[in-house]
Amino acid sequence: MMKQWMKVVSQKEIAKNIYELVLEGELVAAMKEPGQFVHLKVDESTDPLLRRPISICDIDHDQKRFTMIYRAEGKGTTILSKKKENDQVDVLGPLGNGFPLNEVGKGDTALLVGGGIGVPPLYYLSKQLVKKGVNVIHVLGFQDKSVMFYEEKFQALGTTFIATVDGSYGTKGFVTDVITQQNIQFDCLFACGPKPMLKALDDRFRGQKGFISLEERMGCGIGACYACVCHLQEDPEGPSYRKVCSDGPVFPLGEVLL
Amino acid sequence: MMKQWMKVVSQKEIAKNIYELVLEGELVAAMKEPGQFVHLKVDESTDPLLRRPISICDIDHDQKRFTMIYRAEGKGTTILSKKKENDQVDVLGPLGNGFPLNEVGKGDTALLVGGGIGVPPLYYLSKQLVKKGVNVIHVLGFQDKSVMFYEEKFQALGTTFIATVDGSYGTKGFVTDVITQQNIQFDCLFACGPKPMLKALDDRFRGQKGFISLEERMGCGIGACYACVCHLQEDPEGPSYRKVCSDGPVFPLGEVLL
Amino acid sequence: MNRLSVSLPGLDLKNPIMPASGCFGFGREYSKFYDLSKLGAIIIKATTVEPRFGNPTPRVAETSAGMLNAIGLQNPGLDAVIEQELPWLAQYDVPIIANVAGSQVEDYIKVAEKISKVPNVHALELNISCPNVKSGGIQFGTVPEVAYELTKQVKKVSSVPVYVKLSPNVSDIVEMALAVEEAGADGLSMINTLLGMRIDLKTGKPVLANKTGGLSGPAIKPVAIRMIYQVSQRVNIPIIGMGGIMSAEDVIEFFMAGASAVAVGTANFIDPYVCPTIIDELPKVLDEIGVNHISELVGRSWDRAGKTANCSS
Amino acid sequence: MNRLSVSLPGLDLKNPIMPASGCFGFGREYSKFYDLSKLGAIIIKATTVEPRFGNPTPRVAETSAGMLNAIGLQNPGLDAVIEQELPWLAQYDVPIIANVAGSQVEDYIKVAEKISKVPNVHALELNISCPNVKSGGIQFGTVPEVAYELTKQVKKVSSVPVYVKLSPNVSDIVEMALAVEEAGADGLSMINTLLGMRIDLKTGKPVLANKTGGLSGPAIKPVAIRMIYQVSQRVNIPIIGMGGIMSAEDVIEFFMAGASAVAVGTANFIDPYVCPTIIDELPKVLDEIGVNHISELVGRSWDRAGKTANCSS
Ligand SMILES: Cc1cc2nc3c(=O)[nH]c(=O)nc-3n(C[C@H](O)[C@H](O)[C@H](O)COP(=O)(O)OP(=O)(O)OC[C@H]3O[C@@H](n4cnc5c(N)ncnc54)[C@H](O)[C@@H]3O)c2cc1C
Ligand SMILES: Cc1cc2nc3c(=O)[nH]c(=O)nc-3n(C[C@H](O)[C@H](O)[C@H](O)COP(=O)(O)OP(=O)(O)OC[C@H]3O[C@@H](n4cnc5c(N)ncnc54)[C@H](O)[C@@H]3O)c2cc1C
Ligand SMILES: Cc1cc2nc3c(=O)[nH]c(=O)nc-3n(C[C@H](O)[C@H](O)[C@H](O)COP(=O)(O)O)c2cc1C
Ligand SMILES: Cc1cc2nc3c(=O)[nH]c(=O)nc-3n(C[C@H](O)[C@H](O)[C@H](O)COP(=O)(O)O)c2cc1C
Ligand code: FES
Ligand code: FES
Repeated sequence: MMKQWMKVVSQKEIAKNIYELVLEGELVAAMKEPGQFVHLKVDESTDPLLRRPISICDIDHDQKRFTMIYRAEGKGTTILSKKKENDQVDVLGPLGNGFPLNEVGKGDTALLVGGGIGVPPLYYLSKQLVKKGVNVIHVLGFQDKSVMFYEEKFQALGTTFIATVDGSYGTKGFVTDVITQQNIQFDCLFACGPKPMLKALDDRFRGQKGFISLEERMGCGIGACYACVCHLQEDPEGPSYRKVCSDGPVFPLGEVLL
Repeated sequence: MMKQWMKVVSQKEIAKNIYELVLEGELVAAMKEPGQFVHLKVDESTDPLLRRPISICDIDHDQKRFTMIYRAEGKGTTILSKKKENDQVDVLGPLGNGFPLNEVGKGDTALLVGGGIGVPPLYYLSKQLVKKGVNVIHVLGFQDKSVMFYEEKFQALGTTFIATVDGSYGTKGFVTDVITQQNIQFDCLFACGPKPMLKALDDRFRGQKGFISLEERMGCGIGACYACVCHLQEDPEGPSYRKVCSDGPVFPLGEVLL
Repeated sequence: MNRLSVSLPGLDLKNPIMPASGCFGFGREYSKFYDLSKLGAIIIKATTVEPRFGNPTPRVAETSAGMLNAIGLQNPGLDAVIEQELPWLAQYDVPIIANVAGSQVEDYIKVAEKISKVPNVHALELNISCPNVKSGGIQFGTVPEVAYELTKQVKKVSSVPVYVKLSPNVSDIVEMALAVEEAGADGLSMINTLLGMRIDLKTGKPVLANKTGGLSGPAIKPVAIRMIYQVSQRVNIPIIGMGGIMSAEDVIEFFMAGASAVAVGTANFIDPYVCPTIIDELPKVLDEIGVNHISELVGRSWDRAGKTANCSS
Repeated sequence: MNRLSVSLPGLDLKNPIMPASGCFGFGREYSKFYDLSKLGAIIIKATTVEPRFGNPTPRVAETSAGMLNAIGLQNPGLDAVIEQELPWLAQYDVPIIANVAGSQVEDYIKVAEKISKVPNVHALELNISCPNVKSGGIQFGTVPEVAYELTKQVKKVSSVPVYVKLSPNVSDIVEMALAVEEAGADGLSMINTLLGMRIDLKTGKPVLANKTGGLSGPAIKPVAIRMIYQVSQRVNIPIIGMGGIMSAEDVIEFFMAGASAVAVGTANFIDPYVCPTIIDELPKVLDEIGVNHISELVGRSWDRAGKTANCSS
């Protein structure tokens, strides 16, 4: 966990308003687990004031580079999308606890389910799993074809199904529809995406082995401000809690209230 | 008077924290009088929020370019100083009423007195006067040698005296000391610089023909907000006033209360 | 159909965008940038009985996402406004809201009575943020009884509807709003500036000659939104919202909070074209959020279920 | 000589920089970035009698140069703070200021009495910005009599000096300050957050689940400076200043306004190293303005000549 100015190696719009940004710096050495994130200050100005949490999508330790993929939507990400090669970005990270790799072993089947801008962290996860000899199946959901990305990259790692809400590509519908239709079986589930998607998966597969990555609005990103807490399923009204930024963003299926 | 994104042609640090910035755009066509200024937004951010008034130092109508010289000191000018070639700057201008050229004619002697970052607008003024056949004498004051600029450029147009407060270059002392020592005579005075300097000149030469350019903190820069008003000498307590931004920044000697 | 037209007491507006008082002078300067008839209305600079020079300079200071001003009600006085400024504005097809100020109730009455008779003045906006010299400097804008009395007196003499402009520097904005509503205000205008200060590190003295000044700009927008949200659910008169509006999106946020029209202040200094730009952008933003007419948005954020009273920190 | 040391009731500080309550948890997270002994003091998160989960999420929203929060006083409760957090903090050479909160006077008394006996707690900070449930939700922080009574009660039971943290959401901050001073407060802490709101254009609903939240960050600095300037000239107790501090220059501005120490809140989220960075920068800035010891700056901006009461707009 450190704060550093990192250099922009490249920035590309890889789908409609979806950017792939590669940054370089010493901080990469500390990046270990897939599913961790960085907290970015897009500008020195006080407007936007807060950092933006973005998942780590890929890591190249040799070149001290990492990749992130994000949607340019609001004020901060729009400014970020204008950074060019050799510009500097203020990065705090790596933050949070990622997906555990030791829960699956060689020959096991892992189902990786991603929705929209929840897809990126699954890429480095999948690479690591494949390296371990795990059999990976990807089910990726997008709004429509125009915002789809990384299909081939995932394909290169394992079976990959795409779902689009409007049916403009792959299966029409949600990722859960694909899982049902294809009757996918797995030893461990890994998922990242919008809350309704995670909730559907959590409801359906609770009891099985699985891990989901959450999003919440953040202040500090390091566990100090209590902005990002969620209740536990076992104590839905009580004072016990988890912080998405520092206890998560990855939690076991069934642990936190969605 | 228009608002336009102008292109940075060049930016150079020409003395310690003193920058020369050349901008290009259609707006230049509207620039007429020496002593007018532009109102710049240094950034799209809301912090800094306000525009910055900077004098026009030189104009090249053919190339649609103008030059400004400013000191990078506070938040806004520091950001401005980081603009590079081909960056865009949001310019509102030209604003205000500049130095009148028709008050002197061929063969007359004009004394141009500038202090610090009040020097720049005198440059285009001097060029225009010289073009008319006016004999120009420049007396330029700086804090010290390190922040001095454009000595040769002024020298090329007419006799030029430099004063520095610490004596590190030219005469030690103020511009008024030079005028006294050299016993400079003139048909018309033109001055721009810090208020104490203008006040000294106004006190000494009131009654003679002369024009001074004022600085005041501004809101709108166009005459609408009443931020930049000053009293008249003939009515120092009353409700009559001048707006520096739209009635000035140039006023006849003896008109406004300093 | 005009998707932006709004109808408020005294004001049938082609769109709900108007420059805020004090940020547009009497329109002359901005008329060089665009046709003032494009505006929904114009709120002119505060008018007092006598001409005023205002405070010494510096009168403005910059803050993060905001600015402080201490102009001090500089204006040419009631007679000059009526004889020179309003007739000049009459050439444009735009209703005028006259901002009325003073140091005692009598001042307000005098200005309100006379200025409300000018044909192109369609409404008054009572600027109650100034200290009342007669009651020992207590602000009209912070004591409900004082605001009530002032509003009542002005209503008696005004020939046009009266909007009272509330100061945000109060413990209970709803109480102030209810007081002036009860006194007969036809509408509210909120918010005026927050009282603030900046110090110059070099001199160790306040940047403004007047020391304190009014904070405006994007910095205060969340305070404005909160106050409009609170007040709009408790009163039955419309609100002209303002405080940090820079864009069409900001306008939408004010409508959702409960405003029925908006004023744009500080943003005019950053971009002289901001008002017509917002007017042009609004239909596009309405399309994006799937709304036909802007008035449908008024109070969309309201909490119809009840009130929460939690500690925010 | 230590140019930054300051001495306040209960607090002998090596420097006047402390993290603000709620923006630093109980220090554990920031201890991974630097040695907490570097800090002048630490103001810990508000502690209540029972553990609290706080408000539903989203709890934060961004604004121009600011943020809104509605955490809702989440904390592990008095016992856990005393048994787990404070002993952990005792390993550092840094005095702790315990921020005390509650919904009724009895809550404050209970927390204050017990927490003030913990050895490394050198002072209390009374967080009076919460609604008092017993008096029908009226805020402790906006009614002078209520604040007076609370302060008086807490003073009776506290073993350490008591700083009262004032809310800026009042018509007359000086009146509030005088009331708590009279009740025996040893110092003031100001300002807490301004009440604000943001609306999500897509949903039409407030961004925060709690609807309104507290505005902090650079946006509110001019309000903080103004209030400290006004209050410091009227009370005889020291002020811990806060509200938008991001840099050493900001700290100087607070001292000139009348603060004797400062707290840094929101800035910790932007830069976890901000407190030690400011501490390191301060001597340089003191050199630039030619000042030997930071305490010389306290109240440098004060107006010794008298008061002005002009209308700012
Ligand atoms: C752990 C984590 C990992 C994430 N990884 C990615 C990723 O890999 N790619 C990607 O595109 N997005 C990711 N997000 C979402 C991303 O943080 C938001 O899209 C982004 O902050 C929006 O900023 P903005 O400037 O576009 O929006 P604005 O509307 O300007 O944001 C205003 C404020 O709201 C917050 N905010 C808005 N939307 C979200 C959101 N969905 N989640 C959290 N905070 C939000 C912003 O951080 C900011 O504080 C992640 C979020 C979290 C919590
Ligand atoms: C008509 C006019 C012409 C000018 N021409 C030049 C020029 O050619 N070259 C040059 O270097 N400077 C010039 N100045 C001064 C220049 O405007 C200020 O130096 C600049 O605004 C400071 O901005 P900042 O971001 O450095 O300071 P900050 O401290 O960030 O400024 C804060 C606020 O104070 C205002 N301000 C600060 N100092 C001044 C000042 N001296 N005059 C007016 N406003 C100020 C800023 O505009 C801004 O609103 C001129 C000023 C005026 C009024
Ligand atoms: C320079 C300036 C002058 C102002 N003068 C007046 C005034 O004369 N009367 C008034 O009621 N409000 C006045 N205001 C307040 C504005 O009308 C408006 O309420 C406030 O600035 C908030 O809106 P904004 O953030 O869009 O500027 C003034 C504001 C500024 C910045
Ligand atoms: C996330 C957050 C939580 C806060 N929690 C508390 C709290 O528990 N008790 C309190 O007195 N103030 C609390 N505050 C207010 C701060 O202590 C401080 O007074 C305020 O944020 C202004 O300072 P700043 O602008 O530097 O943040 C909180 C502020 C923030 C941003
Ligand atoms: S974002 Fe601050 S605790 Fe998680
Ligand atoms: S700056 Fe607005 S009137 Fe001159």
